[in-house]
Amino acid sequence: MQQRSSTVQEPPGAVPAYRPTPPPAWQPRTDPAPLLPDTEPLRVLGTDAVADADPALLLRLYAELIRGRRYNTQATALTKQGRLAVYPSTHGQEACEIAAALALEERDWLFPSYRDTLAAVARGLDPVQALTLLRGDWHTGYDPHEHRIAPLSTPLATQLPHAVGLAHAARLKGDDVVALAMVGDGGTSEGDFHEALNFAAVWQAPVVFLVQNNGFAISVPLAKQTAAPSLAHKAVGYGMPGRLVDGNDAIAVHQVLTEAVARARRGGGPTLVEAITYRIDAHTNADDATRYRAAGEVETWRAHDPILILERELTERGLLDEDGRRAAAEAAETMAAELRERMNADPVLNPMDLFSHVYAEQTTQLREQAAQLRAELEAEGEA
Amino acid sequence: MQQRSSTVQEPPGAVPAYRPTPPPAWQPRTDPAPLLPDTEPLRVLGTDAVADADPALLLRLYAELIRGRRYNTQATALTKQGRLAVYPSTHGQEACEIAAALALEERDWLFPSYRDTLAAVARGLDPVQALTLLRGDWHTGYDPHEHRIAPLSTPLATQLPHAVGLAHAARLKGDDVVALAMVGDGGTSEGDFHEALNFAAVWQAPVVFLVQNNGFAISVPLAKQTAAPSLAHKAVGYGMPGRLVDGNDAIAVHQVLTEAVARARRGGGPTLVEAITYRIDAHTNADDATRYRAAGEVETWRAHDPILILERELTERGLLDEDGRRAAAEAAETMAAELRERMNADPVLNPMDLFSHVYAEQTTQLREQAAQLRAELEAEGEA
Amino acid sequence: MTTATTGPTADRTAGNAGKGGKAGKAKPATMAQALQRAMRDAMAEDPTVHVMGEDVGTLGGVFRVTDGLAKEFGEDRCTDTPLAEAGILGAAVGMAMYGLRPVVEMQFDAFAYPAFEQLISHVAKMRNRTRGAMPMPIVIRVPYGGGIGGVEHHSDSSEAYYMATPGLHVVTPATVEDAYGLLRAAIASDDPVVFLEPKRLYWSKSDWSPEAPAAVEPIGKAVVRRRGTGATLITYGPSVPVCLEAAEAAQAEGWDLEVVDLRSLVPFDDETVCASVRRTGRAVVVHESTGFGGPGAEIAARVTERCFHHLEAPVLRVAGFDIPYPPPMLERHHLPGVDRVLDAVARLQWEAGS
Amino acid sequence: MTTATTGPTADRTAGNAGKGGKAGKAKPATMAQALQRAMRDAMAEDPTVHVMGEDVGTLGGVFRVTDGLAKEFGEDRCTDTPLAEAGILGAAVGMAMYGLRPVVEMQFDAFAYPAFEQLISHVAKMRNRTRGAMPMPIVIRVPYGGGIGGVEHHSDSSEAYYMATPGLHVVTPATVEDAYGLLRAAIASDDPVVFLEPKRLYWSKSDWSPEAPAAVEPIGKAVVRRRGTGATLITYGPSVPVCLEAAEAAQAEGWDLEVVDLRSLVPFDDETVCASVRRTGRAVVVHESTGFGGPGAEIAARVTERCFHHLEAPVLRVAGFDIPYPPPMLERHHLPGVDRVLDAVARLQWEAGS
Ligand SMILES: Cc1ncc(C[n+]2csc(CCOP(=O)(O)OP(=O)(O)O)c2C)c(N)n1
Ligand SMILES: Cc1ncc(C[n+]2csc(CCOP(=O)(O)OP(=O)(O)O)c2C)c(N)n1
Ligand SMILES: [Mg+2]
Ligand SMILES: [Mg+2]
Repeated sequence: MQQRSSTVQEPPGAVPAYRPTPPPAWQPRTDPAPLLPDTEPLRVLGTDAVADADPALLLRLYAELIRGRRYNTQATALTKQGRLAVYPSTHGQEACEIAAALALEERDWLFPSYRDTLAAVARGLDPVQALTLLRGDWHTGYDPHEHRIAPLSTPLATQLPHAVGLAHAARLKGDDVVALAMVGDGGTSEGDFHEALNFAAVWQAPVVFLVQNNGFAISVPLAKQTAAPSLAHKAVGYGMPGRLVDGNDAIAVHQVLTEAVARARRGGGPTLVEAITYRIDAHTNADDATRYRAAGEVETWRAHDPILILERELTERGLLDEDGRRAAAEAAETMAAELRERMNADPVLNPMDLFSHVYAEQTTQLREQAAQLRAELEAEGEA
Repeated sequence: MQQRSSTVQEPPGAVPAYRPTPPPAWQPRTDPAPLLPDTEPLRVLGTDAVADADPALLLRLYAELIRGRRYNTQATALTKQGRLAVYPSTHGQEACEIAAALALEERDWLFPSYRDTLAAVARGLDPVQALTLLRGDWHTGYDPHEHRIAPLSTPLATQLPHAVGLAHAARLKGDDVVALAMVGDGGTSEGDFHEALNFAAVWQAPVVFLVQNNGFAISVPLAKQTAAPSLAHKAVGYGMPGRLVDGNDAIAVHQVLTEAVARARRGGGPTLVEAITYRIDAHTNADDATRYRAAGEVETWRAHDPILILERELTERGLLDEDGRRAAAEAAETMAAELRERMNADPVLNPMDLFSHVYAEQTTQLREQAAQLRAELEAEGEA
Repeated sequence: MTTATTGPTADRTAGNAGKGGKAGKAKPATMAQALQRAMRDAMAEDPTVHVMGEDVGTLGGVFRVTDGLAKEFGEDRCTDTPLAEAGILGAAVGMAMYGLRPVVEMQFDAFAYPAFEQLISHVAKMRNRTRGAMPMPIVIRVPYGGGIGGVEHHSDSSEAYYMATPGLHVVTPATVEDAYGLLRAAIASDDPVVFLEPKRLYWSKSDWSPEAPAAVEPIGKAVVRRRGTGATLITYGPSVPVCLEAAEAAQAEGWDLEVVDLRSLVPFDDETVCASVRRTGRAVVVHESTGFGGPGAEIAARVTERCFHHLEAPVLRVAGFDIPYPPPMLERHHLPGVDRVLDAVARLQWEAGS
Repeated sequence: MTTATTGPTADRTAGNAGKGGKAGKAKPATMAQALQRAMRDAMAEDPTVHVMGEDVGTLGGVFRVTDGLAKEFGEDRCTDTPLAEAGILGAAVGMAMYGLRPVVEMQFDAFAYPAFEQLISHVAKMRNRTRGAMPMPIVIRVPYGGGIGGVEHHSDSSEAYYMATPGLHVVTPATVEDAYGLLRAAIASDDPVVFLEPKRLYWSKSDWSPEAPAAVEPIGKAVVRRRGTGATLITYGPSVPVCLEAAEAAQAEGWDLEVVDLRSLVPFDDETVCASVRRTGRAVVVHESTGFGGPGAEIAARVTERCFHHLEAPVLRVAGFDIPYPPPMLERHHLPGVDRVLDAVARLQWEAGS
């Protein structure tokens, strides 16, 4: 304790005229201007900028979108056949899902939310493995290290600090690995969003946060979620750049994410990207979206469909013809048929797995309980 | 579930040229410009603006600062005498503490953090009651409703959502009550800070958040806490105005807070205020600040002492003379003497209180346990 | 605890389970409807009651338990909040400070965890902290437990956390009638109540009448759902129907089982439970929550302390395994079912005793 | 669990408590120093060990347990984080995913609550979720318990929450030696360990030598701290010295008490505990945490299940009252002390039994 007598006890005498000084430690820490997002979401399709886009990339995006859409319809169909416990569709959001997957290098990591099975599949994950959680035979159906895809995160925004920690660890180790973490508009309200972005900025971790603003958190519209000018504006409060992009413009999302990933990789720190998009389907197959939104709103967004606007652009520029369309559709159909077939097979289950991975080594207690279940199963088998 | 066939299945035919449209739902929700704080913290003392300040208010602030400083030194002395378990001093931060208390009307509510006993005292709370927590005879030593001061909050930032909820409830009830919540720079990193500010903005709750940025969270300097241009810049991410003020300039803090309170009261919603200040003492009497900061830094800030700069201003303008100074010092001395004397009396303790307020009605279990303790105490008494 | 005033407390004993007390004419209602009705009636009677949470307004909650409340009472009384559980509960604390009675919905058990600090460090302690000056009449509704095929994080049984926290009441209904009565009592209580709703009973039915809700149960009273003499099954919430079924099945094997539905874990009704165990001399505690450090530990320990010389065998526990809640396709192996209850009953050392 | 390799496991039995095993020449070290040394040695041996938390760097922690680590290993290995517990633990999860072994410090027990969701929903479940592909070798150090005159929120005993969560190990040392050994073992473990440090023992001393640390204890083994024949005191952490003192005092009254220090609450060493209780026929569980739904409930319940016919009296519990932790001036009335332990021993129905 450094206890001094209060200033008031000083003898007054000749008081020097007080001239204002700024508080000693104060200095503007960074210029906020470059951190603020543009006022309009970035668009490439239909603008002059599209001329610079790589035709091969545009076609790749197109094929992936077609496949992604088909994946969504197929997975939804599987819920109706009882083959999936639940499916949160990304119909309408495919541009974000695909761009997120394509923006990353192989060594990078993807941190998907519960909705983002499509991004995982687009990154190369086997669709059946991607759907394990939603089929219900196990929680995570893949080894996250294999494709560097973290488990799909159901507790909202909790995956964001994981992405920060992983990116930070990679950087400490000298690996130029970037983590891309996905979250919904609703998820930005969680404390974990805040803490993750703050850690990322303080640590200058190589991480990119992609907020898919699809207008709703289940039934709650964005206006009840935030009063911010945009979600991207949150970035400035952490000292990182915020970018705003049309989330249905696949090439625009790809561009913004690729830039953010490159920036992170060269040590430039994290970026927050808000992609404006829309969830065409209900929240999940179990949800009834008519309870909270008008059909007209959905129709408006169908006119801004990510496939539609890319397809028109490609067609207009002569990059896509009937054959190209058919080839993409057929590839998607093949994927869907295979998925359907494989998902129609009952998964092989071993109830004893329940005890195998709780700890590295089974505790005595778990051994006892495993023995109990084994005995029960044997008795059942005999009966 | 609204399952439609994918766009790709549409027959291509004559494709209309794609012209960019913004995503349908998109519109800039608010103009961020007025939300952004000024780049320099607001100062009044020593600037032309001081001419507009009410001399009576300046003198009131002076007297309160003197009293506040004396309160800090007295409370610190009480820790050395073993009369307080611990004391987190606001030496150097008195301008914020006093201004926070004075900016509020009687019907308003103050939500202090663990450090802000002085703000509570300046609002009219009996100093002994304010120090109950730190003396250790009970947790909260006062009825919060009496002076509309919430319990001092030890878990950092957790009091912020309380302030929002209370302000919201008051507004729903039609009462024009404002809540002012205090938090430290470190506390802004907590998820509760984020969630509280977001709720406040979405609900347009009449609440003012005052961040005392005193440069440290215990030993952790601001640079390890945030990379933001300023903490006030966080406001824009919630859609509320952020204000930056010299926290040692009592009249400037008072002005910013008074404006924010008035704005909240007339339905204008919440404001985030960052006051740049400095903790001259160690974190608490138990802390050794020399482990993490240089003495020189402390000295720089002593030159910017809130009392010093106000005193000079008042003296220069002829508002304060030797007599005035003496009167303020004597009033402070009287307060300190009384506090010392009252704190030297052992508090009256009743161990049975431990069971009295856990629930509205004692459970059977607690009645049994209370009986056990009573028996023990009686046995002790006999022994 | 305060008891709301819609009627005298019904005497609920054996055989009364799952049946409406009085109104024979009523058409069946679900537990979800009874809960909705409890909130509706409380909101109509008391303007300080506010419902809040994620999707509770327009949507009526993901389980439709708050269906229609926003329409009837307005969005200020039944509010869709931003998606942040600590913020929801923290705001509720502030609202309670200003005299409101917030009823908070947590969407699923595991999504209540972000609010843990607010719950433990404020909700549970505020009354005590302020010597009674700031009571916290908050109800925290948590759909809990499994058996609905929910994916990870949608089937936790978190009651052990809340039980271990002084200052909270922990209440859970097992019948449609109790859902109404206990929730009314919880809302009327001046203390915070963690109100655990067994998800898989949401659609269970009884001929309880929403139009003439009979009794509002006081919090803290267990009830004997089935009389028996051989052993006592002590249980609550989603396991009550399992135990009643097990008791029926046990009859065939010559065991006459008593079933006690705790209804309230805190406060704990030692009197009813111990009276039963002293009568039967044997007891099994049954719950879905994991066993180790679970609710059954406290129940077994306190029953043993109080009834030691009446016990012919140790109090046994049938609980979920000590594992993270399983994925949907495996959950049936985890959940305590009739067979596992009967196995435990069989281990009650029938040879040794009376 | 993995055992680190600094030496053979010492045989610790009666009378060994609080004394260094081998190095008689060593000067006394405190538990805080032993903990610091454990981290230092682990960091020196294994570059993947990272210490992180609030004030752990420059300051060396508010209890100085991480003193000097930042200086020796750099700020990247011992990192002052922003003030956000969920963020700290969440970041640690990500670091563990990339192969690091984070050792997280929570500043005080109650300040671990903001990290509850990360702990329960991720740290505890990640290995299981991924079928072992993503282990979580994270140590969460939590200073816990009272007796230091701490103001509200600084003296919680939160072990019941962690015990009830499958996937976590819960470990707590009572001696300087164990502080070193158990923390080394915790850091070496591939599973997450909630490492509870009894604050008021931070400055307790022994002639344990930081220069030649003897044994690294495996996690999961209880130890008999004092041999006796009349009854077993089952305890851990801050209550171990209390029980040893009580056992001494009991001698005068003719009771020969055995004292078992659990050291690990999860996994639980049924073998050691039950062997002792079967020998003595009577048991009292002693801990600071509140009693209702507390650790003692599980301990009493499982000991009774396993040793029922060896018990001359019910297993009794001496615990903190079921109240929020008291303010400093009243805490002595709350904490289980020697007298309360002896009172419980007296109630072990000595007339009735052997
Ligand atoms: C912590 C937490 N709280 C609540 C939920 C329940 N829940 C699942 S999805 C959802 C809405 C998410 O909205 P948003 O973040 O916008 O993502 P979207 O569903 O639109 O992709 C909610 C509330 C959850 N999964 N986790
Ligand atoms: C949730 C929580 N985590 C940790 C602490 C321990 N703690 C007490 S004060 C403090 C630093 C607070 O710094 P700041 O918010 O800047 O306030 P200041 O002390 O500077 O007034 C810490 C870490 C706490 N009280 N609450
Ligand atoms: Mg959304
Ligand atoms: Mg500070």
